[in-house]
Amino acid sequence: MSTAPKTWKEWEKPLIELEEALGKLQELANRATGTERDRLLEKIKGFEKRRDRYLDTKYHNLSAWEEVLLARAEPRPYTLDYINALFRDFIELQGDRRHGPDNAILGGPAFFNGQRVMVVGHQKGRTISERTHRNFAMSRPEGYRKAIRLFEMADRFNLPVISFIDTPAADPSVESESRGISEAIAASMLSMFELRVPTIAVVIGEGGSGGAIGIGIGNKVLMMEHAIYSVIPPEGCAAILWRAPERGAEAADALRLTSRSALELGLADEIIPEPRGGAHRDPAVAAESVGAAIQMHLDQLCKMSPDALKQHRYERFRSVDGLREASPSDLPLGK
Amino acid sequence: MSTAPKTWKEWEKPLIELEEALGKLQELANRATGTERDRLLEKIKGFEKRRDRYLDTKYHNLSAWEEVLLARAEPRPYTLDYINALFRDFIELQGDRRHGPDNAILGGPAFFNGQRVMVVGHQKGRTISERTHRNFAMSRPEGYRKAIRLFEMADRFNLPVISFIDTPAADPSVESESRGISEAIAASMLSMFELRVPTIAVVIGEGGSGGAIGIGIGNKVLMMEHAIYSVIPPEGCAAILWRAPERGAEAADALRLTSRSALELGLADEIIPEPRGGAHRDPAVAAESVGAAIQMHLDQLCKMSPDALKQHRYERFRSVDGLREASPSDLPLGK
Amino acid sequence: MRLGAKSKTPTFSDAFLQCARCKKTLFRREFEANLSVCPYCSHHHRLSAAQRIAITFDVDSFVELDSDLASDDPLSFPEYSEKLAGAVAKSDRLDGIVCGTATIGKLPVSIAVSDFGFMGGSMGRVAGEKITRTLERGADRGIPSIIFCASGGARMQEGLLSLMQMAKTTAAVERCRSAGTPYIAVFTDPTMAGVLASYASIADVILAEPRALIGFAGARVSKQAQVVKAPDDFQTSEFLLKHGMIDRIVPRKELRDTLESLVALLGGGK
Amino acid sequence: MRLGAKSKTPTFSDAFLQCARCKKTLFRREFEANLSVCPYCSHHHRLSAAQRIAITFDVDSFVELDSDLASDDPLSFPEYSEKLAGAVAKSDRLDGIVCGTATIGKLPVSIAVSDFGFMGGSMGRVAGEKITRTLERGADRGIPSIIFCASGGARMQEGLLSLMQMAKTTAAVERCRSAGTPYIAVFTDPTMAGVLASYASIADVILAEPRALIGFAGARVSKQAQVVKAPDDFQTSEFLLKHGMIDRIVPRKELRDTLESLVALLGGGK
Ligand SMILES: [Zn+2]
Ligand SMILES: [Zn+2]
Repeated sequence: MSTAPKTWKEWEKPLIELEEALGKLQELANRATGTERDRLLEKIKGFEKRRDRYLDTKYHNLSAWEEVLLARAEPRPYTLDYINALFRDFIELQGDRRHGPDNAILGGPAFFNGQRVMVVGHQKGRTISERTHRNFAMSRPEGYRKAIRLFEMADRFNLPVISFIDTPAADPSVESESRGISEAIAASMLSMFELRVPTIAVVIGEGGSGGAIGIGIGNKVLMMEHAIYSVIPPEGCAAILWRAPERGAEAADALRLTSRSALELGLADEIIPEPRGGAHRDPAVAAESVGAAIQMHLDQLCKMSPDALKQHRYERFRSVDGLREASPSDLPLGK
Repeated sequence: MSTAPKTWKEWEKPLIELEEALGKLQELANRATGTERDRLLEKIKGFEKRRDRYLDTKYHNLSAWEEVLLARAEPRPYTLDYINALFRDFIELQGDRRHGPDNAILGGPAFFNGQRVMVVGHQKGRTISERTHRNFAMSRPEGYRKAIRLFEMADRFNLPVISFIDTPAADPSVESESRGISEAIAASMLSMFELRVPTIAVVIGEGGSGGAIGIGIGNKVLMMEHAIYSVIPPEGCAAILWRAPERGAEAADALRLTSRSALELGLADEIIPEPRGGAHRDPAVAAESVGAAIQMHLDQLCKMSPDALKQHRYERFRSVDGLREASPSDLPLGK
Repeated sequence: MRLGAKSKTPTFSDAFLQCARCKKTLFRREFEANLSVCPYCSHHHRLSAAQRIAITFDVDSFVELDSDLASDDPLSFPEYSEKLAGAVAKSDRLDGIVCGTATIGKLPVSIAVSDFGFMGGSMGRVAGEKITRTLERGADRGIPSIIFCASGGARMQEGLLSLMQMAKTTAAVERCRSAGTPYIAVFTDPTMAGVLASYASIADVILAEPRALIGFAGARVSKQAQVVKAPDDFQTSEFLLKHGMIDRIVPRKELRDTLESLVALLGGGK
Repeated sequence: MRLGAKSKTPTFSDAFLQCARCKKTLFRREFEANLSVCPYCSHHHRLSAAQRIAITFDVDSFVELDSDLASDDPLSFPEYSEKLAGAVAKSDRLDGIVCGTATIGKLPVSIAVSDFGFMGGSMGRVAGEKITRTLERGADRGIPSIIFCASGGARMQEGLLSLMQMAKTTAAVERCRSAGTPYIAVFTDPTMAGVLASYASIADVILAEPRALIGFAGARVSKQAQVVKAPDDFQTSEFLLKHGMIDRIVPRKELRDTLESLVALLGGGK
């Protein structure tokens, strides 16, 4: 476990070499003619097959820790990438009516396949200045309070809510505590439970504990294939349990934080498959899959009455851990 | 008008002299015997009559400006005085869940004549340090947001709302503006319009513009005899209109800010009579009158259904200015 | 309709005028084509209600309502009747609020536009009544309401009756909420005091034009109360955005499109 | 009931103990008569769930429910089974939350008390379930719910299942709101992280004992994230009161009366 990678780029190394080789072959092929050209094209096909095989093998067998690194990778599509690809006429509304704007959570009404919806999501940044501007997608209390405003508006105007989750955690600074980050997260969840419109939460990257579930109360909770969802960052878990933050890979395994685990545990409703090699290799295809999944669930949910939607959401989270009807005999330690 | 008093103490001067004389007579009478004693007691009676006559005459004929000065007088009973006199088991709840406590508006649940109610009111201070602590009863946004919490709680738990109004104005500082004092006042009014429990607002002293009406959306709006209710402080009005803040007395007249004017204009529902010479001369009697008035209106309102209460409040403020059904012919300038 | 019969832009001569902010000389034609925004410093000059309606809503879609509601002088307040008569004569209107119905992107909306030129857009009984009717029309007809704010605050010459307009208009906002009809406010220069502290601040969506003056307390009151020094952008659109009180600052040339999208997105009724 | 069969107070000897804060030596009898509050520095020492129930609710009124719900190890998390077995053995209880019904001032209430002694009061599936059932009982029976919080946060050994308890318990708070039944939370030392950021912070009324540690982020995380230096009272009851997040700080000896009044005042059901 001491050989656990530190970044997703480590396992992309062979890939980069392969693709460099591919590039050179393509150049040669472009200049070649006749059988030489045919030979080169054949070789290219072979290399492409090897690349695809590598991607297939690797990306279907990532360790939990590798999934963590991948979920955090900068080239992955972020909330605004999905909004741009899938939504039309998005109008960001910024006011929390309390303190100020929050750039780590954004939201507003938009058209999704012609349907009026409210979209809310964490937003990461790619460049250093973007990341700072977005506070690394760590929302402060005002982000959740803005989200509450948008949820309530969605309820009044009958707009389904789509939320995109992608945050390492809520902002844990002194300022955030001063303004009640805990209350803001709890109140945001409470507000989502009160809604009488469909809510769909999509974990697109990092589902980081309270900061994530704060906008995650969906009638349906979907996860991208390479997204994670965890009660604590694995490094933090390792630090607390073993006083060894470097044992994050072990903690990642133990925490069962991958999309597959979440599905198995019944905590996610669907995994959205990503293109070969991850969403960042083909964001357009990734967005298409996300859009299709949202549309499918939206169609189902829109058939339900407002009261039924609220009750459905309650039932979903009430029963999610299988304990609702638990009696002593259900549980190993029960007497 | 240049001889307008600067403080309510000016017209109490003759009174103070009278009462000093009374005190001396009483002392003499205590030491005297026989006819001398009878003579002194007779004299005392005479002095008391004179005092009462002075109080009756003066306090039934105060100018608008004198009403302003009296409404602001420190010995007048404040919200906590009424709470202590009329309510039992008052538990102040301080959190606005956003920024911090506000000492200019306080509130919490209490028993009123055995009935569970929510009481909210502006609170002034008497000593310099109390006044500073209470921010001169000028509430900041958090005061109104705390009030909203209490109103919503009252609605959930079916507690009638009693609000006591006594503020020169909402706090106009840079900090208040930063945290949205305007939004807070408006949202507080909005929240009161949403309530499905009885609401009774009592203007006990200064009803200072937006700061006052922010917690003033009562099914019934009562005013103490010597309370005022105004869109702007008369000094401010004079400053804007005539660039002469010293002409406050004139502005007070023009603004029609006395309880009698408010009743005549249909903007107050009842005037609560004060003891001879004002509430401060006998706070216990004043509180008794306030309590009786609240109880009477509460009894009436409690007969109404939750929906009817909300509708009643809407109708009251919708129609308060007589314009609802206005057509051109109703108005002098109409064509 | 007597919309803007006598409305004026800052004058210099017939063909030229001077920017109120940067003082540069501007061609009137260019200036008006640019929606009265200075091409040099992008200062958004005040618009009359008529101009605002013309540049915002679908051509010829505006139907004015309640134009015959006239302010009067309920308290016999000194000098008020004269001032009112003057404002009426100057504007050829009976009040500073112009309201009615219109369409935007072909969708029906209930609208009100405040004209700062009419006694500083101050809110008396009639202004409050027109705002209230606008919001109620939105609620009753199941269509969005759009209000352009421009006001110094409550009209003190109507005393407590003006203060009551804060409550009355707020009650009307509650009707929109109950009906599930959207209410969009646009803060233009200036949006102050009793207007800001009532119906304006509790709109579902709040847009503001750049650098508009927006605040609770008049500059004088505010200065007296200042313990903390006011920041340079105090009581501007930018200050309010920074403090979460509004949703977007929208340059005038994008305002129409933004409103059109919002109306389409937030829809009408449940 | 196995309430507090093995509960302990800070030991020194049988007759004496040492204040955890000022380190003064205290007579155990006096200390316990004083509700485990130091008579010198008024430090409020932690109480076991059994002690808490004994000093708060009407004598013999507590009926424990759901005591047979036992934590298990759904993820086969390293070392968790052993830790859990240890906690169970030490406490002779199956989980850190003790819940059921009781009366206070003769009025019925649904209650839950967290015992920090059981794995730091951390919230796993069973703790979340017991909190949820407590709130649902309040809603279903139309009686107030009272929850004494004491927790380091979510129990990470149950992974995402623990995180889901934040949502589940919040859903239960929503049930109380819909039913119109009051929910009162009391923050005791410590109330942290996943517990604070879910059901704890959205109680109708929040009381806290003096100087309790209350916060979102653990000290380590918080320190890393600090741009601003934390004030001395950071993450204490006093800090939260100062920022409007709680309603009152109530010394332990007044807590019972305050709760009794609140229950009588806020009543049950609509
Ligand atoms: Zn210019
Ligand atoms: Zn001590």
